[in-house]
Amino acid sequence: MSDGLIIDQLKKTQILELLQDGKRVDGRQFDEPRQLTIDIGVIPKAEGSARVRLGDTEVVAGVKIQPERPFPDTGDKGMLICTAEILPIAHPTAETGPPQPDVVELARVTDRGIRESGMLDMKQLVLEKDKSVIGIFCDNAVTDHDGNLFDACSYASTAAINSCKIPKYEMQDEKPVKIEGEFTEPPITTLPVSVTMAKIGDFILVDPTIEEWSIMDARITITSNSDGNVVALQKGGSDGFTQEELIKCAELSIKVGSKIREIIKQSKLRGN
Amino acid sequence: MSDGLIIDQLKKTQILELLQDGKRVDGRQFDEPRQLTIDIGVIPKAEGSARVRLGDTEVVAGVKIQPERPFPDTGDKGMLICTAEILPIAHPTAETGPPQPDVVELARVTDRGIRESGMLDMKQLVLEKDKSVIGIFCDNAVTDHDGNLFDACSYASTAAINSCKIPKYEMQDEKPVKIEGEFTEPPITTLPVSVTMAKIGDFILVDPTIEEWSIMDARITITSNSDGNVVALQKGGSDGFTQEELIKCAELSIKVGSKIREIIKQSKLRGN
Amino acid sequence: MSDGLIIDQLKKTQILELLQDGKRVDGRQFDEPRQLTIDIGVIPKAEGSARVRLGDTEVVAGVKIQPERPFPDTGDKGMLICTAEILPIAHPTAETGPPQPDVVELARVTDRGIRESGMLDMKQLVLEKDKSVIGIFCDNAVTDHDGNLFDACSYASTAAINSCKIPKYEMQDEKPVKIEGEFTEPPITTLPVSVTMAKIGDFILVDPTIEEWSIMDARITITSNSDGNVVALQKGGSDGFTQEELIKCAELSIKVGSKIREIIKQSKLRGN
Amino acid sequence: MGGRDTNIVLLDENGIRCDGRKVNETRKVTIKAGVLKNANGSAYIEFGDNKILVGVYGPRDVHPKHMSDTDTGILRCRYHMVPFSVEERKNPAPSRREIEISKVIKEALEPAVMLKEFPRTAVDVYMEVLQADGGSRCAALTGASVALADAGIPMRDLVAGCAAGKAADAIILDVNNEEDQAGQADLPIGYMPNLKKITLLQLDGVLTLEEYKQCIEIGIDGCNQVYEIQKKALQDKFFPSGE
Amino acid sequence: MGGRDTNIVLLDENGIRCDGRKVNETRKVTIKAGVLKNANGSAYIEFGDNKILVGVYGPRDVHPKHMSDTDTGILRCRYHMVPFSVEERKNPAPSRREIEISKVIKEALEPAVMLKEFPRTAVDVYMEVLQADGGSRCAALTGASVALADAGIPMRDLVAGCAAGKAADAIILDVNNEEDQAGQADLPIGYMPNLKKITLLQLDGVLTLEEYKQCIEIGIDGCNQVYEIQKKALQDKFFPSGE
Amino acid sequence: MGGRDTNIVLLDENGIRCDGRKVNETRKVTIKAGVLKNANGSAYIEFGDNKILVGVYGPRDVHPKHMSDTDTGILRCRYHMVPFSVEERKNPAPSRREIEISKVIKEALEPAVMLKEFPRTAVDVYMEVLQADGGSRCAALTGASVALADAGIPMRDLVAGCAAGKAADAIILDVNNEEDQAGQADLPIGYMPNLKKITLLQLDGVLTLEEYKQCIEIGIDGCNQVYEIQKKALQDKFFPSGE
Repeated sequence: MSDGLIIDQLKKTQILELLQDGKRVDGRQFDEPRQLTIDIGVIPKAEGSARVRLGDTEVVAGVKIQPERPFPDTGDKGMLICTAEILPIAHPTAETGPPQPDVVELARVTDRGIRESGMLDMKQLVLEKDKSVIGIFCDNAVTDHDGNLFDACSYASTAAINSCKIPKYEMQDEKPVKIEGEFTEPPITTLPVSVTMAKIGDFILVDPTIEEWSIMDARITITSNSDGNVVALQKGGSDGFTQEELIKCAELSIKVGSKIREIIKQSKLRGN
Repeated sequence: MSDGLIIDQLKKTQILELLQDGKRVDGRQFDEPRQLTIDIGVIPKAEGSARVRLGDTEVVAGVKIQPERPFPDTGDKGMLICTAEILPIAHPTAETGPPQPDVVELARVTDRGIRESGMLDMKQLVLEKDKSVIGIFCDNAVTDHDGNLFDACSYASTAAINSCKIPKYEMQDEKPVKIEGEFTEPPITTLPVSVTMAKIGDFILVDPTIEEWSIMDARITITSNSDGNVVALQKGGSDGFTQEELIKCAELSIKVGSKIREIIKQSKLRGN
Repeated sequence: MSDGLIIDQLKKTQILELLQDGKRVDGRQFDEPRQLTIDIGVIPKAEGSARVRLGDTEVVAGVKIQPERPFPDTGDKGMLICTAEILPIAHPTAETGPPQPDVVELARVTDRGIRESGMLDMKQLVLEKDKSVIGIFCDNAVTDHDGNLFDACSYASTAAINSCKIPKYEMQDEKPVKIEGEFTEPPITTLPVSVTMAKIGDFILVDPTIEEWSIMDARITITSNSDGNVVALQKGGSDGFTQEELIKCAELSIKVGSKIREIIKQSKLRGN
Repeated sequence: MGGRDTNIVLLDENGIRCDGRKVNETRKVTIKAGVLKNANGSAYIEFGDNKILVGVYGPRDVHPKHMSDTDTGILRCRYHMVPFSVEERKNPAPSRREIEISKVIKEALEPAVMLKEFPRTAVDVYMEVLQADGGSRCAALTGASVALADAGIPMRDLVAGCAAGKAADAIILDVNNEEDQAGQADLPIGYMPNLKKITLLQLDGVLTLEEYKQCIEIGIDGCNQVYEIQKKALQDKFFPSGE
Repeated sequence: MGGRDTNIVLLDENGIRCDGRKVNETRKVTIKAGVLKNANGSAYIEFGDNKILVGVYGPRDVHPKHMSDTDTGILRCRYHMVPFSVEERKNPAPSRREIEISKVIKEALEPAVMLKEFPRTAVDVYMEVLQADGGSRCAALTGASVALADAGIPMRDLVAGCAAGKAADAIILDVNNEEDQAGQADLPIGYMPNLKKITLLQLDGVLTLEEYKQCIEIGIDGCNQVYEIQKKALQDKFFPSGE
Repeated sequence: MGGRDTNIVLLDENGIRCDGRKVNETRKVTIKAGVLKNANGSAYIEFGDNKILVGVYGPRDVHPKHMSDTDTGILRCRYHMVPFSVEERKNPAPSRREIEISKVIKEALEPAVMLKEFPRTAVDVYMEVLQADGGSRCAALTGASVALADAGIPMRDLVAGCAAGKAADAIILDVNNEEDQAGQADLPIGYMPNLKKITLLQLDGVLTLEEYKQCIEIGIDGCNQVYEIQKKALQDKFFPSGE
């Protein structure tokens, strides 16, 4: 571990020197995310799906939709759950077994970004109040890990939910029965998009690679919606941000997010 | 571990020599428990609560009350569950993670002392037979550990349950509905009180400290009720008791227990 | 581990030399299973039970029968679940804790042998369609392990289920109520019997001991039914079989299985 | 136990219990030592309707190493019920009840086992309840003592187990399942007859001080009876009547 | 939060909140340092209706060894709610929410702790929520800073915690439970007042960029107020007024 | 399988199956080697509607050390289904079915891998089923062989997988999901075409001895076809047509 630290120190010094010259290791601008490719419908048996490649990071999201019994206090809304796991194929250090805290955080931040944005109008996903509602499960599987899984999972989830088809159900004898072959569009209200920024020294870098991630001082993930509002946020890492940096990060997130949102929209048009 | 054992041996020799002179390390009589302080209502949002300090051992008990669906064969009685956990703040050796056998034993002995005494008349805790009953959950959190957690959890549980308020429920459409602001007294029939004794050599010591605990040969926890009957018992440790010792321990438990019971009663009066 | 391997190599060489002379370590023929003893009814409180001794391997199977709510898509059939565990008394290497992959395989192969044979006519085990069905749980406990647990569990399960008594239930107020003292025979259609063979070098040995098991190249478990058909199969071990070997193994399994089936039938007659 | 229902007559007008016994009579106990091939020691005990198989392994190395003790051997005990041992099928994972009973039995056996004779190592005692009745912890403890002796583990004494209790207002010996469910108190006892020490003692239910004393008295009597059966089992194993 | 129901008046016509506070007012905060006997450092904090006990152990050895670091100490944090701390009784096993909050608090404390001063060892911070209200993570973080200082762990600064948020279309300080449930946004903040760095920041809910800026502004104000109470608690412990 | 319901016509009067295939025809199989950046070797396989991603790591060190073997390398395999891969969303924790299939695939690959060439180390094969159809274990095994070869692990042969079975009283090749659910028998096969050895074989369902022989015969034919596609995938990776 000590050896690892020395190498990390050397790498950090090198990366910092480059940053002082205005350069990132892979030649990107500070506020430039990596190449983003989104393919929807890659899992045809799922009700929605998307494969996202963000540089060399790859995530496959699949949406499963099924009727659920609602919780006692939320019988007038559908259910929405997003998860994330790092598959062991994704990286030599990825572990099988119960999720480590970093994976729990990844899943919860992904879920929060979708949920808190109000992306779906959950009131439209009720089959019969207090009896049966539509449950939407969006699971993200990280298949290749080159850093910034937060954003890759955010884009995969948003693209998969945005392009899903909701099977039609009718209540018969108090039970939901699927009407084969009939679907409705999901009640989308906004498209949430997260942008993650690393702080290295005094520099703020959009969409850090795994190399930048390993030596960053702190990070922040800010999710914005179609109206340019901030809807979710998560600070991480072993340093802090100044007030000015936080405002700059929010502005960056909204600016970069609007470009990403276009790519997500395009992916649905191309997929249909 | 070997080093530990040598120190334990030295400590044991020293404690035994003192005992032969009729003295305990902290100056107490053999049949004298440590200073006991009980504050009730320390967790106002819980339906009942108590903080117990027994010497430097501290436990907080909280009572939560909610309607429960009864098990098929006990539809004519309320539910009562007591638990105990040693928080990691309580001692450098306390562990997080699944409970070790000693914590399982602590929880089960605490539960048994309350349950087997018939402290609560469970028949009075039925909302509708076989449909809905009152569930009483009394959870003990050990916050500082200086030995004899059995008794500290016993006193905290008895004091918290004794002073709890039971919310009123009415059955509406076969479902229990809480009547805000209305409460009833718990149906208390007796106040169970445990007294734990350590056997060190041929000496029987009431309420052992963690130091005495670490070198004792065996221990016994005997719970008595308001009528001076024995209602629960647990022997532990790597030695046995003679028949005479067991009778002496029961007598001691009843005698010491009656004083403790008064302190528990006072705590309720003071709290109201 | 290296030492272990050297001993294994020596043992293998020795066993192979014997096999080339047509001999097994314990003097059996290649196609000869060990002495099989089956006692039924050894757990009188269970609805069915059997103790099987196959050489020095011993298994006790117990059948518990209780009404169950069926799964949504199988409301017209009873439920059947077979399990297996290796008790820690069975062998110095047996572990407590969650089952290792080899125990999971043992349980699933045991279950599959019974289930896929259609041993029980599950359609006859319905109390009320979609509401309540008979659940049959057959648990195998390995108490002494001298190899070939697959077959010992197969025989114990078949013998225990074959000789079980199904309590009578009547539906009252949509709930199943047991009629004390009344039983029916299980709806047996066939008696599945597995035969496990080890491949060592080019030799195929029926019912390997733990010693043969430890040095075998591969193994195969083939279950046949009363009609002499093949109903379940599991290949294991770190080598493969030729097409000809697989046909020979199936023939061996049917031949040896028919003798075992007679012993299972006799055990029921003797038990009644 | 205070409020448990009872529809059965636990004690009739002639002082006969629901299973035909007198108040101070134990159920039938049979023990066979050395019943398993692989275990270093073993015993099979039937105690009323309890059927329990005990296997002992050790002294053997401890993994991980730091769990061992250079000054003494350690005893590890597991009381476990197989799924079909009880009325309603049991999940095979150990319950909190089984974890507690394992600990109580361990502490009941430790005074009898000369642990200092095998430092750095562990002896494992596995008790498998194949069929459960009232008093299974006493039965398991009784069988475990025999299995430890069968394994040649040096011991100061055997530990014999038998419960006393109260049902239908009478003090009774060796509480069965119905008496445990519908009775007033159950006091399981583990006892070393030679050393005259009680090494296991628990209580569920309500007893006056006087009743408590009577229970211990009668329970020790029961343990002494069980002890004779334990010795017989070891004699039959090591000095079979054929010799 | 966008669609949460609200039946209560979160803000009345006079700008007074449901618990009587003004928009820029924190709840009552009291902190006592050094409340536990065994822990190396400790603090008890009441932050509104939050009641949280924090214990710190260390620096101490790390097991297993390979989890330690020869160049630096490590900080381990556990945020945990006892079963009776919330409205509906909580399972004692750590939830995913508790795991995430533990990680977020750890990363909020790390910038303040001089980890390099105790290489090869770990400092454990255990936060036990005895009674929960809105803002329990900020309260736990605040108490943890005091407990670390009480334990004598070398620190660059204290971290003070306080949430900002939005309810009834107003920007408010120190969001309580009702405002968290029925409000529009909750932005918990952890702040080092001397170093002027924000080390904890999360957001649930919707804010315009302008509102976001206001929230951070008002939140830092709140943290500065909390910081004074932290310093007072340490002063009371180490320089009691009697001296 | 004996009693499974069937509402669909598994085989029509012209001998055409429900998905349009003849009895001795496999589904469409496509394989691409080298699809992951981080893994040492990888493959993506579509086998009918199965979509499976396989990543191979190693040979690499084994932790804990005592799990390694100084005489031989070890192979570790994990067959895993992602939550959205099946009709009803699956819990991400490995099921008992996945544990068994992982073991069966491991033992099907071991005869092909020259484990002695990398003593003390392990090779990990992770198979992730993104979309499941009938025969996913054969598909995963097929993909795993290609990924192992892509990683440069020394191998004696590739293992090709394909199931045979019985539906509508006919012996069929490469059982799909409907035929698995409503059919009479499913016999998954793993085969090393050069060494002519069957290394994976399981059976669910009822077959006469004669049908069993036919299934093995036709199954080996299927594996031989799959083998050609495996070789092609490796050729495309290592000798792309552009050269």
